[in-house]
Amino acid sequence: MSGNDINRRDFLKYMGLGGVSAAALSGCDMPTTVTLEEGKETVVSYLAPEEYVIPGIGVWYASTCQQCPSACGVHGRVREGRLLKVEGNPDSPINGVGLCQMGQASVQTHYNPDRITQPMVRQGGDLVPVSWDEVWKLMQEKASNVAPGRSAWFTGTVSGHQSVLLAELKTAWGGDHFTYEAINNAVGEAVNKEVLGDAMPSYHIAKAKTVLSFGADFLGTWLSPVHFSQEYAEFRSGDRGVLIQVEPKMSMTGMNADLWVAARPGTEGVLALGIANVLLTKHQLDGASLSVAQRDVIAQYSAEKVTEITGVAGETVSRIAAYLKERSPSVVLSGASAHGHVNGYQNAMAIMMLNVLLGNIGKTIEASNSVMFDELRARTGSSRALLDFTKAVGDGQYDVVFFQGANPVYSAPNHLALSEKLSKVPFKVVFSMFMDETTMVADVVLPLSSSYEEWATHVAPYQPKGGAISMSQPVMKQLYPETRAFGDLLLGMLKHRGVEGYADFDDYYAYLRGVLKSLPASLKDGKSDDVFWADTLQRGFIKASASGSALTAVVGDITQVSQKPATDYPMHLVPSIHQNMWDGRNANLPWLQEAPDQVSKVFWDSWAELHPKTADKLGVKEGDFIRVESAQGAVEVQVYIFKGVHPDVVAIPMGQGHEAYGRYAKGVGVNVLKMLSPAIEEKSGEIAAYATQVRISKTGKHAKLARLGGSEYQMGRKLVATVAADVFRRTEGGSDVA
Amino acid sequence: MQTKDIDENIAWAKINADVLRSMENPRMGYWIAVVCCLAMVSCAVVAEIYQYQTGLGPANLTWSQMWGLYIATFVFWIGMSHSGTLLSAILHIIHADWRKPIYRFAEAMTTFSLMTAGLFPIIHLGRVWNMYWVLPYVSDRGIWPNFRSPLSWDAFAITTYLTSSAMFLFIGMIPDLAICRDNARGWRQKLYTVLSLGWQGDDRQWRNFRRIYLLMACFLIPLAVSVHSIVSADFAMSIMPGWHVTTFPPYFVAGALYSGCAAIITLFIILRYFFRFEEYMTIPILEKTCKLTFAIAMVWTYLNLIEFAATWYGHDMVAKELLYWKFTGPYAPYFWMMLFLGSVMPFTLAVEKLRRHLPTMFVVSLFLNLGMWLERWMIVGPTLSQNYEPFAWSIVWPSMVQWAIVFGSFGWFGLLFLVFVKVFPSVSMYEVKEMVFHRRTAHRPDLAVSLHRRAEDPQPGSTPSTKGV
Amino acid sequence: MSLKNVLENWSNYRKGAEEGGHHTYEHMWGMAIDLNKCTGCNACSVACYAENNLATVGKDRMMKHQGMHWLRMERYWDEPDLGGDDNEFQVRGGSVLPMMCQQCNSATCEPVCPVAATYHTPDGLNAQVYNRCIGSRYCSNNCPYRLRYFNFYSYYEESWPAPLHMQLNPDLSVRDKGVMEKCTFCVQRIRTAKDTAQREERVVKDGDVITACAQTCPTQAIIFGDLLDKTSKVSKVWESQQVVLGKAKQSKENKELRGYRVLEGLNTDPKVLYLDRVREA
Amino acid sequence: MKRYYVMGLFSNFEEAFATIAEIRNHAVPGVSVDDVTLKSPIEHPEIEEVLGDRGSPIPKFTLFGAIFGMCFGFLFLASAQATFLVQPQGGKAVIPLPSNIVLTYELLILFGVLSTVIGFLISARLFTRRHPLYSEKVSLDQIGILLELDEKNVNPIKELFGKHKVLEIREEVSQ
Repeated sequence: MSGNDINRRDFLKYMGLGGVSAAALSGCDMPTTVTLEEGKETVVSYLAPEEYVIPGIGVWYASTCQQCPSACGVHGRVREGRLLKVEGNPDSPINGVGLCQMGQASVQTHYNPDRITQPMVRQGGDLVPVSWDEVWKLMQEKASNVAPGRSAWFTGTVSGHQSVLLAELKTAWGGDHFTYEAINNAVGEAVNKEVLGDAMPSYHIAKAKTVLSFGADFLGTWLSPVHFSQEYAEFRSGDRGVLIQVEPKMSMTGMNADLWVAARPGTEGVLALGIANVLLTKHQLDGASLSVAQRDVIAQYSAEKVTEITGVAGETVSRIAAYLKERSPSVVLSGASAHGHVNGYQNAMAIMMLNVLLGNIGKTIEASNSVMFDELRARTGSSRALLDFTKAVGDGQYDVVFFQGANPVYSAPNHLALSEKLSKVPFKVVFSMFMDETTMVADVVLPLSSSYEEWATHVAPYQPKGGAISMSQPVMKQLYPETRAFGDLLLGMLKHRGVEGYADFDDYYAYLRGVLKSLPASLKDGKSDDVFWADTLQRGFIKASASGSALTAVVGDITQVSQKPATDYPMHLVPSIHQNMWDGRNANLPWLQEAPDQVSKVFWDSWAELHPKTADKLGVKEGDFIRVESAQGAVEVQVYIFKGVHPDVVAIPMGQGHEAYGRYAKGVGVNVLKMLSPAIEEKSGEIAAYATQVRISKTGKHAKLARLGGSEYQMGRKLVATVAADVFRRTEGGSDVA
Repeated sequence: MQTKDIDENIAWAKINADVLRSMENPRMGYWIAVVCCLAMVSCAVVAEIYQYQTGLGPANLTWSQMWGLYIATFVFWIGMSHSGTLLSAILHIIHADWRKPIYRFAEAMTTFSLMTAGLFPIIHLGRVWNMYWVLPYVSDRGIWPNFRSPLSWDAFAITTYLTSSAMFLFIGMIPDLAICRDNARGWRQKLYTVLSLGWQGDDRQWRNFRRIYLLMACFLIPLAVSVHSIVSADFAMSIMPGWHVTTFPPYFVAGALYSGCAAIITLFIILRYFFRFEEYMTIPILEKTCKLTFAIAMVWTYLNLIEFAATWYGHDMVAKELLYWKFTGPYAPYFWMMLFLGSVMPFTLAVEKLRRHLPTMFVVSLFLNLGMWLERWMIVGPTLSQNYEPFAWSIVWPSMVQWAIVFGSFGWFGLLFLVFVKVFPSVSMYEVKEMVFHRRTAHRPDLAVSLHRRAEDPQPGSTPSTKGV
Repeated sequence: MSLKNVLENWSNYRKGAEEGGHHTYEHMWGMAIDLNKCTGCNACSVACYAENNLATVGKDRMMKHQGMHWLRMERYWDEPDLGGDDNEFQVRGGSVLPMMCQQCNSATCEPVCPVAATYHTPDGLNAQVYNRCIGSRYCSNNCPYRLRYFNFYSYYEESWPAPLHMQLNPDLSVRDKGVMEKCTFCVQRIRTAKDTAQREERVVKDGDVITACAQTCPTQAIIFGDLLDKTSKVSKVWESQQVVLGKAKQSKENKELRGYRVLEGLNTDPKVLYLDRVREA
Repeated sequence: MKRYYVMGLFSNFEEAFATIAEIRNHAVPGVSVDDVTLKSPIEHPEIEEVLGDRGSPIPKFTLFGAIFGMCFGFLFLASAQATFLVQPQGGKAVIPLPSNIVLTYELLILFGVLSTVIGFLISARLFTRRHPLYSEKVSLDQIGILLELDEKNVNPIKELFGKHKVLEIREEVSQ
């Protein structure tokens, strides 16, 4: 009655790896000379087990989660050579013991039945499996002699030594490198840079008494959600902080807010100015940190005007201002729904102005933490990269493009016509674990090992507690012998190219060991190289903090330019972030497809969220299919109706609607990203993902919505009991009971 | 208009002949009925094989609604089985002799509906092949069933009831089997010789027969009551709103008698029509059955109202909401239909004209049974659909697999009954004779003689014929 | 089975839970879940899938309520305690409630199982013996929380196409059709911890065992431990909230304390304590 | 000694009963009412007044069965529960009286019924061969009066039968 039928031969096969990793994990000063390649030949039976492989006992190996760019530290449980489960690495400065559902599901990425198992080459229109020798030959032929500037890398967020090698390759080839993330904080980073002089400062939610978040879903998808969840727990205990969330569609953070406010999309900046106005006038806040001109701009936004523009009632604005004033310090955050507009930069600037006005800089927003090695820092992605790349490709600028860690063919909006433009690139090389949409158009597919099979270093883009380099080590033997670690491939390419200084390294493992040897002694804590190496693997990261420079607080232009709504398309489309699917990269994991969305509880599908008023007007009820149409495309999708969405908004989560990407992702739901308008955030050049205007219509079709749960109301039964915050502060203020 | 339950001047030989005739030479209609029943059963068998292979998923059972039609229909069949006991045992004890022409098939119905009912708990098990684990067999691991579970009470109660009612049916049939033996040839004679257990009508046999009949009747009445209260315990012993109801035991017993009586009316009319039993299954007897049914229907209605009132005035908000929801929610059409069929429809039984009109009664009795089936469905369905945990609320309709098995169970019951009427006398010959004998107000020896004589018999008073060694 | 045994121990066998039952508990595993911290992120639920070999059943079967989510994140839109939600917007967010088997001490599921496949262990757990289960599903019907899940199909046939099956936790079984299953408080982890403690000749101490859900919770809203161990973290929460096992109605000195158990009034005596969700009124 | 068996068949039940009444009143010396076996198509409670109270042991069987069922039932359940300690459930006692009463009751009835049936099979002397003089008319509509006689009493009995309008007389001699 078990599907768990690993026969003896398989068992022995996987045991082989146990030896390797066990040796690698050694905490004592044991020479670890067994390489992965050698490990392949090592068959360890129960008769002579390796020291660390005790049948029936799980051993934990440290590694780094790669399901989203946050790079949480994990421990993988390995038993009899199989990775069974990952859990947060308690020592990790990022996530501690916690791990989100994506991290938990990372084992399914590793064991996914739809992984690419061998290299493939396009022959006569189809991708056919070939040997590595053939691949290298072809690469030599097509990619080696490409002229400088005629090649490009298109990747997701990269960091650590992979980033170093990529930079080397780029230099060697003289090509471009685009780092693309559909879910990014690029506008926020730009504003941070302008105001604070630091793109990625550290936010201290735990220290704040009030958090005002304009669309930053810090519990679910913003920067480093597991870390912020931990801070949130602290923020909520003792003298419990107040969370106010302003967004057009309720995110998971919004679901946990004390006050959830739906401002008209794109008017977040106006609301921020309105709040500032109340703070300055009613609460007599000292406005010295702002210039007179800025205060004049703020003064224009009286309560009535703000209400008229944003649709937020005056009393709500006052209430927010009162919380900010009374419960200080505070922190004001901005996220995707505030950034993703033509005026996203303005919004973010106005929001950041609140931080300056409230004196949060230096209190709850402090200098960034980063690793001391610039070249290792994460290259965070942006959506502008996609625009620039598309344009360059359209201009026929590249002969060779390498893709890794990004799926632009899936996530590029229709209007970019990326697929057609890509056909102008004669040689597309995709490093991938799965046959996703981008891999489908590749000329060469290089199968990657999973993050639990490879050696790597990562540096999290957001470093909450000092800079740290996270280590990834293979926690088990490669499932498929023909897959290669990304680092190994990069190193291989460098060696092929004959770049100096790399010929001595047999593989990426050897390279990393060498690099770690050369780290300054101050980081090694007086340990010998081998001990330090073993220690690092055991801990999972190397502490290497750079001392951050103090933040400035110079608010830029906060003038708000009003937008004109397009009359043909009266509704705003919100391509919300599905916390399980992320940007779509997790759509092939059955656990995450089956885990209902945190807010709507929909599983295995896409849905459109509508406000009851809008639904009434349209005459639809839950489960009805509506047609959502923008000038760039249309989707038909079932509706979910609730009061957590602005009446002018139709929210459809991104991440579904794959046309490829394996059995679990293909054909599930719709891809909302395709219908985004060409609107661009004016200042940063990012895709204004929240600026798409749509019209919705009833299709008359109906089906049961794939939503978990019956009644959404408690019927007066004491299931989730609620207590007022002042009662909580009275009974538990200052102490953390749980 | 016929007013007497039976014509007391009917010739006893005619009684034998009429009943024995009904057991012979099945006509075309019989075979068609058999084929129909077999077809129904095979629907269920196919569905059950599919379900056995696949699991209970295709039955549309869910984590929020783990039971469905199977349990509802189980209760329905158990309920149906109570009428035989009622007619035989209670009416026997109170000497209501009008039961005599109709109790046999009612008892057979009891046994067969129990045999049908017993299938359902088995069909509904997730792991049918382990069903014997509910029985207290001696296991070397010291594992016993859980004697606390109403389901294991069910196993005990149904086994006891099936054993007892089958015994009751069989023992009551022994004198008739002797008659069959005396009149049959070939395999039937062999069969009846064995089955009649050597009955020869001795005074000793009759005397003991009377004792056991009375004792069995005394056992069966409390047994029948206990069986359906135990079935009600499946629900009443639970914690769920709408199930955890104190009035459930009497409510179930009343419902059981009700549906049983309605089924008796149905079968009464069918047998009367097809076997031309007009002289035994007479209109006055039907009327008495109808009146009885009406009385029980009113008891049932009363208990329904009591349940509503108790919930309404009670303190259990969840049960109250559920009740309100039954009246108004998606189950409401079925709920109102059940109340209409169960409480309003029986008033037709109170109208003499309708009562005496067989086609009307036939249709009415079918509707009453539909109502009673709905009653069971309305007990099982809504509670599972809406209970304490609002997140678990759901509306799930039974799938074709469930319907096929439920449908097939009627075929199975029909098949058993069809076999019965051709193998066993469906009217108790000896008791009809008793009824006739005792009903003759004045003992008229001359009439008796004329009734008990055949042409070849010698004249009374003349020299008797002698036989023997 | 002997008559002598019955007669000799009669008074012992007649003791219910309120008189201490016929045996003493070795442990009493319990939880405390702080709804003030729980964000409803589902990490616990997915961790449960990973730890306990839960089958993914696909969209159709999920829609037919045939999923196997032992830990179910419930989400409600109303807040009965803080007044109605007549606002235009969901201003106070949603109320989430992680629901796993409440491991009731007076469990309604236990007495109704005809074959005693679900019973109470000396660890205070509601154990479900898969091998003994015959699938009458009465336990689930009698669970007011509806937290028991049934193998309606042989899910293992489709849920773990190779090599996904290699992830299966060998510490516990994969269940076949016809068997009821539910949250076990990660009994395999408890077992391991007890074995380890025994090997090391010590008692199981607080922190030795942690369930997969409590372990992964990003806000650490779930606390798991032994309620008999008065020094354990979970005991302290129960104590500080003045919630006592074995009582349907708590007599709290401080009425404002947040601890409560879901549907406590049914006297099922659940061992999962919830702490009120907190909102600015 | 030879025994004679004589059976008279009557269609007139009154006459048949009168015959027995006369036998009871020693109409034929040496023939007692205890020698009479009445064979009848139906049950005649009223004839017992004439035949005399011959009694039936079935109630004793019933009583025994019921008491046995009750005692066995309870003790069986209790001792099974006592050894099957996995049962402590729902916070209730190992041997719970309320639920055991239900099953004890069922077992009382089950054993009561079985014992009653056995009692019936024994005391009604079923499973015996049919008497050679058995007439199928007895299962139809006539009453048979069967007597076991000494040779000297055969003719007086026949006469008595004749007087009461017997329809048919059957006789047999056993060695």
